[in-house]
Amino acid sequence: MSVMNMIQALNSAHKVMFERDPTTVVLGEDVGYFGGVFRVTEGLQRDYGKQRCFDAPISENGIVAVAVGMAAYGLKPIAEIQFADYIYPGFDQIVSEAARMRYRSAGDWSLPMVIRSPYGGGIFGGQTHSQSPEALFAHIAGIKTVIPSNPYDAKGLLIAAIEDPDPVVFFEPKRIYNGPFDGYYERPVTPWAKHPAAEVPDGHYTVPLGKAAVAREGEEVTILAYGTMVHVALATAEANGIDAEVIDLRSIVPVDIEAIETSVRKTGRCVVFHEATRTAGFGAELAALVQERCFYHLEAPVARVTGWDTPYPHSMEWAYFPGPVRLGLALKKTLED
Amino acid sequence: MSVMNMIQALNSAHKVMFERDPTTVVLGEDVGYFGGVFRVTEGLQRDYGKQRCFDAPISENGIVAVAVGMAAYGLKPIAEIQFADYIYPGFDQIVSEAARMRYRSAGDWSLPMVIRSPYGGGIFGGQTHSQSPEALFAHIAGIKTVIPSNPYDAKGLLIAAIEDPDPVVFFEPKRIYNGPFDGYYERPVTPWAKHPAAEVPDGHYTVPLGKAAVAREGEEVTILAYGTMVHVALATAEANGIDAEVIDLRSIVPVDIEAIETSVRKTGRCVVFHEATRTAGFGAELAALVQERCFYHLEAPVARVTGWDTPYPHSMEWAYFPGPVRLGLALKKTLED
Amino acid sequence: MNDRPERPNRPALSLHVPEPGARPGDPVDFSHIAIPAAGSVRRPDPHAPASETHALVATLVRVLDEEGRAVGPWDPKLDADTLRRILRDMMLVRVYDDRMYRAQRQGKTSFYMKSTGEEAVAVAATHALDRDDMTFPTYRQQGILIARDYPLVTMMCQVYSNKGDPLKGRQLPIMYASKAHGFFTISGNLATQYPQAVGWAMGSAIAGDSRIASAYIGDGSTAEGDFHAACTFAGVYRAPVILNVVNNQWAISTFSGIAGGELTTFAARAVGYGIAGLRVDGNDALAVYAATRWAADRARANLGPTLIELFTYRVEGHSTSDDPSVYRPQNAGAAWPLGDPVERLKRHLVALGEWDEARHQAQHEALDAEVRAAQKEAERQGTLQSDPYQDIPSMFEEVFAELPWHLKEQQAQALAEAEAKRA
Amino acid sequence: MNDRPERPNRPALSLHVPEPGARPGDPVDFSHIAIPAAGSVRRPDPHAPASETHALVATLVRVLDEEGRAVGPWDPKLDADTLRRILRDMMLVRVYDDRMYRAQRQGKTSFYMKSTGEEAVAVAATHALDRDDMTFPTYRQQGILIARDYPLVTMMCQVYSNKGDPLKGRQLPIMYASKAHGFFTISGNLATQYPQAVGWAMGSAIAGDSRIASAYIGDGSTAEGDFHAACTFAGVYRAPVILNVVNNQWAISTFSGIAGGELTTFAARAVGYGIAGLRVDGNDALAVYAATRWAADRARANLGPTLIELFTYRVEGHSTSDDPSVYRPQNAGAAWPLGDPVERLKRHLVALGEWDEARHQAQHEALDAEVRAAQKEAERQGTLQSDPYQDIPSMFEEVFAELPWHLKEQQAQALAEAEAKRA
Ligand SMILES: Cc1ncc(C[n+]2csc(CCOP(=O)(O)OP(=O)(O)O)c2C)c(N)n1
Ligand SMILES: Cc1ncc(C[n+]2csc(CCOP(=O)(O)OP(=O)(O)O)c2C)c(N)n1
Ligand SMILES: [Mg+2]
Ligand SMILES: [Mg+2]
Repeated sequence: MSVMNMIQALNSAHKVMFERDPTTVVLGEDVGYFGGVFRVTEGLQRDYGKQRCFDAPISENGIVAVAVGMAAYGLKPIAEIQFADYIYPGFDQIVSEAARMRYRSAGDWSLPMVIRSPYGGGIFGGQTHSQSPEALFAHIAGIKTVIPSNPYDAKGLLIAAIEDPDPVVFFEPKRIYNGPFDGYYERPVTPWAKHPAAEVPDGHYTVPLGKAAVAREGEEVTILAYGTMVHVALATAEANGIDAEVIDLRSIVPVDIEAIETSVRKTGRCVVFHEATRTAGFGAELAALVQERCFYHLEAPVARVTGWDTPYPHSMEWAYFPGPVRLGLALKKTLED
Repeated sequence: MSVMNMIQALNSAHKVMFERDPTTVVLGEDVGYFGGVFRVTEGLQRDYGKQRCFDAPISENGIVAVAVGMAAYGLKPIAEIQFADYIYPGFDQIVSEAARMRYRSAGDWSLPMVIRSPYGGGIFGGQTHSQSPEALFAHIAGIKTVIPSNPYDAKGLLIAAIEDPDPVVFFEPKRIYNGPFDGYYERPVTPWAKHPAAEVPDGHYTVPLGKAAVAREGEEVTILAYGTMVHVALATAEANGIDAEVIDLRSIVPVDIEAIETSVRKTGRCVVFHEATRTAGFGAELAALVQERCFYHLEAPVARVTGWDTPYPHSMEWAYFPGPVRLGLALKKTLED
Repeated sequence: MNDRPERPNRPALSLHVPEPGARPGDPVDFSHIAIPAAGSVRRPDPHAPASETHALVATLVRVLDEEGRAVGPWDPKLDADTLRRILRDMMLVRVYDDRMYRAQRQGKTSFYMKSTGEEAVAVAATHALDRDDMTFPTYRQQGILIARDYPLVTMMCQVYSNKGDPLKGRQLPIMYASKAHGFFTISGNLATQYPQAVGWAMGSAIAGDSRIASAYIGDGSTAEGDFHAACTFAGVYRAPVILNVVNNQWAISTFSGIAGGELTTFAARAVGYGIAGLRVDGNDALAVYAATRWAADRARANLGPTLIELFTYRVEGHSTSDDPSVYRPQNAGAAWPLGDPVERLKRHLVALGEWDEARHQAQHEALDAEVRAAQKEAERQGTLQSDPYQDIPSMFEEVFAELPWHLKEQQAQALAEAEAKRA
Repeated sequence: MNDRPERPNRPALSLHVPEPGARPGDPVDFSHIAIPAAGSVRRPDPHAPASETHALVATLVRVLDEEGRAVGPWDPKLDADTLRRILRDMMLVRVYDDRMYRAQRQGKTSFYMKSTGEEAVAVAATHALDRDDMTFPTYRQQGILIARDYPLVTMMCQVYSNKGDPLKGRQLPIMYASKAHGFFTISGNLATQYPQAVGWAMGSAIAGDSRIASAYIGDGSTAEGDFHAACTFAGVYRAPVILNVVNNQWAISTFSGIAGGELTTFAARAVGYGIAGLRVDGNDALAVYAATRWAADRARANLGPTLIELFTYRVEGHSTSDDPSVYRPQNAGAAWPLGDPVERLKRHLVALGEWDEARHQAQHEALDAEVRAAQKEAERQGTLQSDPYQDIPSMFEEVFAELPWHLKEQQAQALAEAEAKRA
């Protein structure tokens, strides 16, 4: 056990897997000697050599494509996309290739590969260092999509993703790399050290893909969240004295439908909460699922609290970010309805 | 007025605009001398010259990118992507560039451009000539997405899209290019000639973006559909003797929320119907919207009838395609609930 | 056109749109095609610096001369059995193509693509590789499977999407896949396989393996970003991969000028990436063999990739969905000055005294009979028209290794729907 | 690693991963950089076939020699006023960069990027274009705006995301945009502007206009598919565009070898596309000017694109988020053998008798005062830290030309939220 922030936990997951499995390989822009712009791959090249961890040309398309090829060969590549906002040049190789390979070859090839990428806003990154494109991947059959919210999960989920026989897109909310940001941006930053989930085993363990966690038990309303928003949800419930049950989905595909149903059946109310733009976001899927499956338990419509349907504006970051005020207003309305 | 199938109507839209507006330009794979693999651009190069309509290298990325550049210059480019399944290499230029240009330049640049693409299944095209990726575009702020269901609308919507000051993704359900397919694949194909919407004005007219049409009035249940599915919905209602109101959305962004609310308030029940894979499809957005806005009018959960969350399999096309049986079962269940 | 300034001193620009030399109705004219004499191109050492190949990218490596003799430094000096095997495989590809094309025309399946005139680029190249090297083909290298003895019946079952289809009816006809035969699963999306091959080769290098990869792409498809990614990564990491460009001069209705073919050769791209490059007469099986072997030796010596342009001609339509007579002169293929790869290899064997017209005829008949027999057997397992692969539960399998809850639910729903349809 | 076959006769492969010559702690060593003498490279006619430039892609067009004389066929023979103007603009860029860097360090904004050592590639090139040609820059060509007299205060307001920011606080600092100044809106996504520039130039050609486009890309970013699309489309349609590659040898922490720089020059890519290519000393303002003018003349004559590699060195860190001392030797930039563009042009003017140390010093002070005054004025309109652009309704504007219903609703919601925050 060590106290780790999220970067350290992700770095530890890499090291554990590099030790256990010689077929694991890391590639991406600046991941080698430098250790990645967020330092997640720090020390890998130094300790395991350039054939296990190396810099890639600035071609997200190429990075994903050669990772596909390496996985087809029999390696377990872990590709870093420097920011999720830059994943689109690799979109075709993810959607048309990585996601389809097992199916179209009827199992002759499978692709145990992970595409990691820092994601989300809250660091004044402007419109091209702040995006949350998870819904685009959720819509693609054949891809699993995972989003951790704390160091313990980050390490366990990343190891599970690396060990998973199918391609996994792994988004790391960069705003909580160093501390569990609760959305109160005016307050001083809390480091992970004070958070129980910063207690991370040094060795191998997994957090299973497709299983949610109950981040807070509650009776009045269910909040479905993932990543940074889990912390915002917890803080908002607290601040407003609302007895919310906060479900940390951890994976969005497959999503833990049991956990969702159990909670919503109990509370009868549901707020879906994410940072991505609203229209056709993953919150739409969650709202659709909840009303399909818990309709007769619902006492109010499922509400969505999300980023706006605009790019992420640099100077108005906090007016864009779905923080405690936006969530608080929606919770109150949902409880009144 | 002439009787036109959808291809002829789309071709006519091009010709009307080529006549009226010398800044309109068409580019795409095989669109020039040959007139496009579906013949939508037939005759344009012959009649307007190679500088107005020309073949492009096989680079969807390049096609979108140079269209962005041409629109930035001041032309109105209409880019054809040969199949919607091949739009992904151009995804970055659409999402990060076309969609963002007006916003990020605070209006200094705007991009009046259209990206047209044949889409959807039902022609035994297998997994890479059958996809319906509209939800991916609906999630992107700054892009309008349009899907016509008949020749009259196809022409009017395409002209509106070309005249629109913002980038429009225009998906053409290829299964209904030649006739209004109702999902009964065992039956002989009906040509457009017999359909009232095949009466198409020869000259200029528009069908406004963002406005739905009531394809069938009804009292029992609302079916929200677009493209090919409009015809399947009509036939299913008929076959099952269900008094469904079928709304043809025509645009999914912006979506005609008034038409949706009006109908669902009236019927109290709603089935959302599309061919795309289900999870995080546009149906999720529709279901979310309907339950958010019509919750207290709903007598049953909003149901989704969609393609499966798998690639589109070649030989099991009709087991994949959301046909009248799938819709019929869902309608019955929704009416019973 | 908005805010166009007045600049009287500047001449007006105009857009150049390349146009092929001949359209329907025009006479076929290949006189602009420069054809160096067989044997005239030097052969650098496979271990030489890449730059030594750069003088060759505008010429054409050719071995078989007009009389069917193998001449010059690129002659791979194959024994007669190997030559006969290559000839037989090419003939088989052609017979197979003809039968399957006809089957599609008879409505037995939805789609087919022939490789007529391009048999050498797949067959001869495959024989120059090790059996366990991995190939990353396009839809036009069915010859690789045939060269590696993939069962004809299974190929046909794939084309028919029937019960015997190893791909469970999921893929469009001709999108074969067989790991055991070193034939990567074909994608409907052009060019994607190219950088994947590079990744596979990088994997082989990382693992300290000795197997190499061989990738194919069409002239038209070189315009995709994937081509650039492949060349860039292959060069940077010296990946043991052969990057073949099959320049058959057409991409559906679009001639290679729209892919940049007016400006230089496709082999010249190698110069820009600083990697080895060769330009080869793709209708000359011996030249194809020799160039492939050269590139394979180089890759195995850890010296990295070679870009090989295989210059050939698409004799038939793009696919069964295409009619080339509406965009190019009829029978352009017959006039192609580099001839037919089958005829040229046949003439060589005959010139060697290792083959004759009678044996050729007999072999053709034997292959025809073999293909017909295979077709019968395949059709016993159904066709797309009569009895396609239909297994509802399987539709949901292999999306992932295991079915998640939502696919299980959808699987059940699909079964209920099938039940309702029967009712 | 699975199913790896036993092949004792084949040697094991291994992956080559390029590595820069020196890492922190190592001595700086640029001895491998070949530097041809100024004036030694011939100058083809701008109307010559592209292939005539191909012999030049491995050399370096240089005009200013070690003594500050302008020599050889590429000397653009500029008058002293133009030379002084270029010098002044480069000096201003440097002073501006220093002030804004400092402002970021003081917490007044979130981010900044300097162009130290690369001033010539933006400034000199811009002066070689017409005022109404359109440029498609990266984030490192602030020199274009300065060369076109964009107001310094407005630039700073953009950097501060304050009330005066013409981009309404939407863009990261340094992502300027100004149509009126022919400066295309900068994207955070690398390389996307490159094929857009080609499209703009195609548009100009289609419209019969005479304006051309000039695009920039970094060495690292050439690996993106957009680079390939740009070169392909520009070549095919002979687009009137200048395709500049600023090879400053670094992409954040990654040296140019990872983009293919170990294998050949970036200018050599021109050979592969069959387009004109030049390789230029990017720290030599006269060489940059001359090459740009050559390419502009060529483009205006409807002869198509030129790829220009501008060979330079990124003297400072990638951005304020970067510390280069952790991945390369300290002060590598100071040892760069091609010197400093400002110093070199200054020496030239001095050698001509058109400049002297005192004027230089006075100009530096005047520019410094100008920038400080501008900064004060800009800061009066706020900084990101103290008083950023804040206008909730505007956040929803210009997503589309008109607000659709859902954005209107969200706008109202955002206003209600702002209200609740105030409460
Ligand atoms: C990404 C993508 N874009 C477009 C297509 C449609 N398409 C299929 S084959 C083809 C032409 C390919 O030409 P070429 O690469 O020269 O190969 P050839 O058919 O001549 O062997 C096109 C445009 C596709 N399959 N994938
Ligand atoms: C598509 C994309 N991928 C990655 C990044 C992150 N990134 C920003 S700058 C940079 C390095 C660019 O290097 P180069 O092209 O050489 O330009 P330079 O910074 O040296 O001017 C990277 C990787 C990005 N902005 N966009
Ligand atoms: Mg071709
Ligand atoms: Mg650089």
